[in-house]
Amino acid sequence: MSLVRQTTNGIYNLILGLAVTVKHLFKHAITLQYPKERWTMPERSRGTVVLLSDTETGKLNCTACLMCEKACPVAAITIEREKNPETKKFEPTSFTIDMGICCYCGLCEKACNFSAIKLTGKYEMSIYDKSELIYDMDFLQKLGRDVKYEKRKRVVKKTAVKKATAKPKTTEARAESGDKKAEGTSSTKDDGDVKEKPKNETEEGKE
Amino acid sequence: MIGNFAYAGIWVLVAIGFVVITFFFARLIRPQRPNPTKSRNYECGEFPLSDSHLQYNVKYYLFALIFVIFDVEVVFLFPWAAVFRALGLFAFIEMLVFLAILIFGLIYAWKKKALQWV
Amino acid sequence: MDSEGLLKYITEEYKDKIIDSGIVGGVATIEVKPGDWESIAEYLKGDMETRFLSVSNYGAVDYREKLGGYQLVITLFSYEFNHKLTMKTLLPAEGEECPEIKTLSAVWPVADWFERETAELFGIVFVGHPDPRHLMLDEDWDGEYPMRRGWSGRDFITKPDK
Amino acid sequence: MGLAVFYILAAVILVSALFVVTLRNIFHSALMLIVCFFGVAGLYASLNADFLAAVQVLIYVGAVTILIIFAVMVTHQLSGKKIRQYNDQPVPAGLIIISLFLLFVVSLSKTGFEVVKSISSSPTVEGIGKALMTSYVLPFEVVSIVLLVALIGAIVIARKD
Amino acid sequence: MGIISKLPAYVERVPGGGIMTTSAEKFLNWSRASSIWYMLFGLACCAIEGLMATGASRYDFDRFGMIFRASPRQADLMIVAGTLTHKMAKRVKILYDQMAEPKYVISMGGCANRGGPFYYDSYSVLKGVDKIIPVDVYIPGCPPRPESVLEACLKLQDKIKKEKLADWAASTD
Amino acid sequence: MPTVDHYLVLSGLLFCIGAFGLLTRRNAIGVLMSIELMFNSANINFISFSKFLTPQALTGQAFAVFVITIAAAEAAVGLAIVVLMYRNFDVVDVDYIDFMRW
Amino acid sequence: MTVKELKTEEFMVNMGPQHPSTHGVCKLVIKMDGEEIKEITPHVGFLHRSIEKIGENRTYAQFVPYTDRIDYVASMNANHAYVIAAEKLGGVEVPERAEYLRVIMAELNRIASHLVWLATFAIDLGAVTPFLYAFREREMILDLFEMTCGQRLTYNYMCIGGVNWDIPKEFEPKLREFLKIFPSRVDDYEDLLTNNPIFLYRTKNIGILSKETAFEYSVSGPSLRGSGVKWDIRKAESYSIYDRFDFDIPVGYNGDAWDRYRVRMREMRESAKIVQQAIDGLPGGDIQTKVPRTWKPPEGEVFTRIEAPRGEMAYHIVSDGSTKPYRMKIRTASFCNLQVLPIIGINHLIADLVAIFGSLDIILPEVDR
Amino acid sequence: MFELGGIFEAIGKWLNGFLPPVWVTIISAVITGLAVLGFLSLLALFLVWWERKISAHMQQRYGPMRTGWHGVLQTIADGVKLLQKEDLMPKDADRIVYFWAPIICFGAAFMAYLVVPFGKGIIVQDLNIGILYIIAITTFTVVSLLMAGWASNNKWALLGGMRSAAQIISYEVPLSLAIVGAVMLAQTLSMNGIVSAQAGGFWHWYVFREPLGFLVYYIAATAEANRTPFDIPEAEQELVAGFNIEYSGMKFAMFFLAEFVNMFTVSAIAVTLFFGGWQPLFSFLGFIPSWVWFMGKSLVSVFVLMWFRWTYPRIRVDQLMNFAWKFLLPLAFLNIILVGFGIVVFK
Ligand code: SF4
Ligand code: SF4
Ligand code: SF4
Repeated sequence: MSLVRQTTNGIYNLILGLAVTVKHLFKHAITLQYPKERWTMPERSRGTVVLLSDTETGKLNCTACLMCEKACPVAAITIEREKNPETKKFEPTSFTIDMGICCYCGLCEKACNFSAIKLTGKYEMSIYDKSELIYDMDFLQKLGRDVKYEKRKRVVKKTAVKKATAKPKTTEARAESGDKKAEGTSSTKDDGDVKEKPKNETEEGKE
Repeated sequence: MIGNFAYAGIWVLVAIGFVVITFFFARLIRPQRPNPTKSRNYECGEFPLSDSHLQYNVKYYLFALIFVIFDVEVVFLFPWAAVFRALGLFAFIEMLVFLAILIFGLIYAWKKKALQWV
Repeated sequence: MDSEGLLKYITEEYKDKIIDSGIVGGVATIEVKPGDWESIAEYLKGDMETRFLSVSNYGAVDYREKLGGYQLVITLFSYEFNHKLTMKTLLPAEGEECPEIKTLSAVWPVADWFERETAELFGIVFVGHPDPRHLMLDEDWDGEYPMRRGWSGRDFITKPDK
Repeated sequence: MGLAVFYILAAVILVSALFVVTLRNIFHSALMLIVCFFGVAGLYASLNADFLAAVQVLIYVGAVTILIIFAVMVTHQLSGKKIRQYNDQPVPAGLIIISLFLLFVVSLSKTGFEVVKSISSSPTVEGIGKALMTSYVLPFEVVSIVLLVALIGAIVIARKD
Repeated sequence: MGIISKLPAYVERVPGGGIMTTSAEKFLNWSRASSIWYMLFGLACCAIEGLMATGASRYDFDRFGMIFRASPRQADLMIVAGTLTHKMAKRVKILYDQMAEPKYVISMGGCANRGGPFYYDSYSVLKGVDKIIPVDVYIPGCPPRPESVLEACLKLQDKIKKEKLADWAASTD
Repeated sequence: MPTVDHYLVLSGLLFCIGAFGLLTRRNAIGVLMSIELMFNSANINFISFSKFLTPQALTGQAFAVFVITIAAAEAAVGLAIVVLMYRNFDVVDVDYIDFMRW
Repeated sequence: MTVKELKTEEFMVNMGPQHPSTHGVCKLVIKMDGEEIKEITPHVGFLHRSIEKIGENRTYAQFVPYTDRIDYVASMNANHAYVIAAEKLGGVEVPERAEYLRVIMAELNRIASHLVWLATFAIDLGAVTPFLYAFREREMILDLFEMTCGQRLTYNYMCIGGVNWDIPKEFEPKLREFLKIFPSRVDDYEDLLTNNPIFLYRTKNIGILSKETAFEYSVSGPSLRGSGVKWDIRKAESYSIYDRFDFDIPVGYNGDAWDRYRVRMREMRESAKIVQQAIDGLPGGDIQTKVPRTWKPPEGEVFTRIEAPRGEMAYHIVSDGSTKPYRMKIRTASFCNLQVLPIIGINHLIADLVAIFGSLDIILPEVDR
Repeated sequence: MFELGGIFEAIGKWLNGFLPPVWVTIISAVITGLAVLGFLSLLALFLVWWERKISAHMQQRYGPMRTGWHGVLQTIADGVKLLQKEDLMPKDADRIVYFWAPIICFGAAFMAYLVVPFGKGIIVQDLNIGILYIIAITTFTVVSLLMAGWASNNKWALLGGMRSAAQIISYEVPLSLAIVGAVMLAQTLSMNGIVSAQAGGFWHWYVFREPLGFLVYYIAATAEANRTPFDIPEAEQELVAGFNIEYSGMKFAMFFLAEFVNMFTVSAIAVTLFFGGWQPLFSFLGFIPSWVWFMGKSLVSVFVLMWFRWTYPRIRVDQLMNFAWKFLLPLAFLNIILVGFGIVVFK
């Protein structure tokens, strides 16, 4: 008798499995059609590191205080600085980040008191040539140009850190800025209208 | 009659021809860059530990053995099935006897654990 | 038993073998002589009051600068009584020397890999280890012990002090 | 046309059969055996024995050679020591065989067969089925016994207990 | 054999031959670009993102015609996803060598690019996969987002689409 | 059209090849394969006789089915013996077994 | 006549380092007789990244990102293990809210980690679809993480003294929504697998790990609980604030692959329960205690452990009073769990080895570090 | 009007007008052969795409999207790419055997279509041993897999080859026995004969006469076509890729093609034997061309095979054998006896 029960049980469960898959066959796909659609990146997104410039003057916010360099766990940041004879303040003469070893930890952003360095939601940074992995100051500044942010107050108490907000543009930052690395992104561009997709309000919502 | 099977014979040639022509065509356009590692056997990213033309375990063999016997039996079933209705009960009983003997064989094999994968 | 009780029990039981004892970071800790390393391990495992059937952690610390040797640290643990004990021993060594000690892999099979790792990284020889091959390092590693302090070797780049 | 087909098939059969008995690698021999059997099946088909042609493929190719290949893999260490494939008497054996063949041809030339003009090709399956169920009932049942015995024997021999 | 690599030179002499070769080239390149089978081979954290998450429903490699093959003989693309230790590097080299031409490599994540967070103070990490095998596309990130991987694949497709018959079909024997 | 003689000569040749293999092979599996060849040559005879001598009765064909059956049974048992031989003596060499006289 | 056992040639074969079912770079050299496994020798270290060495050369705060890489499937738990150890070393108090957030994140990550395990386990057994379903749910968790800390895999979320980011305001509704639909999704997986006869055949009585072996090899986590040992560090040695939550510790009976599967499936539900309680009781307040930039813990050593998704994860940190640890030894669950594979895997077929390996839930960076 | 059966006859007649019969046979055989080859290639292209789409949608993905409309050109791209792939042969491989294995594999899959009735009058050769012919010719698949496994000189390949050989032969017995059931009902081995015997509405289909036989057949056929849950030979997670592990380029493509062709073959046989072949559901639906019925039914059957594949885990190799011998085989015997009784009693 138990054999019969086992068999019927087995068949029932086999059919149950089939039911699950066929149920999903008629559900909406949750796939992001990448080059055409993109997620709206969350504000805190920790992608490519950029240097922020002052919105009015266009100058880098960085005061070359070297805090980020010290904080970086992988020593990806190298800063050289010089004292500006006029203002008697330090200014970075070269600011490179080795994106080949950066681990996108965000400690540099946390260390900087001048809202000068930030991790953004940019992620389309693939390249053909390894030497381009080392981002120099100009490039970092270029990347940071369209990044919106709020100048951070000198935070005394470290609680409830108000984050600089950033709304990354979804289109190719690099292709737009038309810089040295712009070649070879045609297929990402020519897909026409790029839709922005909010992250799923759980897939159920779409059915 | 011979015409029927001539088709089969010619189809053999057509199939082989098709595949060989595809291979040949592929040969024309594919690259060929051999290197010593490439011509070694693949074994999950290591060089093989030993030659693999090795002597294999008996377990599959027993199944093949039993299979031969039952395959032969199937051969007898087909002509019987084709004329069964015309011959009626007698043929059916005959076949029952035939089947019974072989089912006995199956049961024997079962009991002897020849069907067991040990 | 809580840590103190355990410590008390053990120090009383194995008085003659324990050099030092105390509670470090909430864990009962004893220090033994390298010679007693294996025998006391066996006792601790077999003792019905302690029943240290499992090893929670097992490693070495390079204390050559401070204490003149390597310290082996093993944290034992009992599922039954839910108590743990750290046992330490100091293997005196100078410079590039490789100190020796009896293996524990016969007492706890799990110590096997821990010891292999420690052996290749610190250069401590575990006498009687059943399988003294490299565990983590390449098969053709040149035989130096990278976890020793101050080691440097093939394309090893120390993080620049910025 | 018929003759051409015959010669092609005969060539396939004989060449592959020769390979079967001469190839060093026993696995290759087994594969050549398949070719030979397939050729024989073709021959059957050309002789109006369509059922037998299918049976030939089914049993010989599908079962017997597979079994042989399995046996090769079970018993044969192709990698290790090379088992000698031949004994020392190919020449005497060849002579015996040639004389046997001559004898055969001579006797054949002496024999006359009453060839009946074959009329139409009737479907053979039904014919064989009827024959099995009527005139050959006894052999038919005996076959099942033979198969049973073979099965039991083979299992007894091949199993280790 | 790769005769085709020499073909364009002859065909182009014929009037209209240039168009023929370019369109044939286009077609062949298109086929290679849109059917990149990647090798199922992950090393570390990046493999979870680059191979598993990208292959899963949300990002779906299959949309690009990319499916995984476990055997390097049938794979076109090796995604080096993760930290490459010296011990593993040898095996990766073997695997790469065993792949059938034409083959491509994407180096994914900081570790594969330059050693990543293990660049300093690590005695066992190889600092960059390009030291052992040629790389076509680098993706910075730690780990890169699945979209970045898709973007790199698009870049790779672009690269493939620009290839010349003579380059990939030429044989060295 | 080929005549019955054609088939008989073919089957004779096949038989001889099989016999040759039987005599020269030392590998027991090789011997079995040769035997299968000889079975086949017999079957060719049956069928050609069936076609040319008794086209209506199908006797030859029915017989051939039996022969195939026997051949299969023989192969099964024979190969089982080979496996047994291999198991006991670690060889599949017929000469060697003959020498052992078991 | 005595019939000798048929001598078959045992052969060695490399399974890995590139093999679909070793989940990364593990190499098993197996000795096989036919399809039966006679001996397994695991070779590890293909992912040995010398994290312990690196730990000696980073400040305490700088090491947090590296903990993410020790167990990349459950980075939050790995973070948690480290910060607890460091805090204990330096005697740092953690604000209430931060503790709650840590628990929420750790438990969510436990679910995510089990989902990855389920996905790979299912695919090991040949069922592809559960893989994609499990990853679908995992993406939902990753979304939550991403909106909180900006990364999908390497979170660097916890810091010594609290957590780095407070949750954004969309977090809570999303989380509640996830918690609402998650049980039904688990039901889907169970429909596909749990009682499927094929699945039962493949996992029942396969790779039985007895309690004794489990103790000897210090197996921990769900693999241990599958053998019927009710042992969970969250309860037994309650760290953080786990004593405030009400949850069960699922255990198995036989210690076979199916039991380990069941334990993990039920653990996912339990974790969801904990998250529910934590989010309901989430207090306000600070998320971080101020820790100086150059943080120097006092000289001493500390040994702490937590229950990571794969079992016990422990840190033994020796401090010499400077900004960098003197020695950091990391004990991970997979390192010990993998060692039982040669014991429980033999005399099974190669297909079973795959199932057993999958059911142990080994991830290689944890073994190699 | 849309019946295609007449076309072939017309071509035959036309050829007969000016050629000797031998040439007519050869030419028409070649033409039909090429036509079937073309059909099979298209079919395989479609099936591969379809499988990818179905699996994708079952998993809430899209599947191929970027080559043509919803990726319809995907398989073409795959094929052309495989054409350009380097062809590898390990140096220890058995060259000749290695070369012939894919040919035989594909050939065996292709040869079966000699007797498949695609529609009323659309059958290349209605051999009167039709169904037996298919069983016989497909045994070459086993041989080819063994050859591939052996020749590659790779342990995984060898394991895969042996496994698949053992699997296919084990399932062949219940498969043939299930077919015997249908033959008993139809009293003929010819494929067309079997289809005609089921004429006149769906209740005449043999699936309703011998449901047990159908069950046995379908399970065994799933195994014969190497589909999950019986896809042991190439079990990715265990054997990396099974017998074709060393094959690349076109040779691999042939195995791949053969797999999908085989899948359609077993479906076509299932339809022919148990679902009335090209017969319409009701006789008044006869205005729909017969080949549409046939293709429709076969594709449904193929869909079910795919559905299985994307739902179930894979069974273990010993369980697979046990299942064939200890469960399916007795069931198949029972089926024959039941059908025999039925015929004797109800005549
Ligand atoms: S994100 Fe981290 S690793 Fe990268 S530059 Fe900033 S601190 Fe350094
Ligand atoms: S980026 Fe910020 S922390 Fe770094 S040097 Fe500039 S101002 Fe200082
Ligand atoms: S780049 Fe980062 S995420 Fe990728 S493997 Fe390296 S450490 Fe892991």
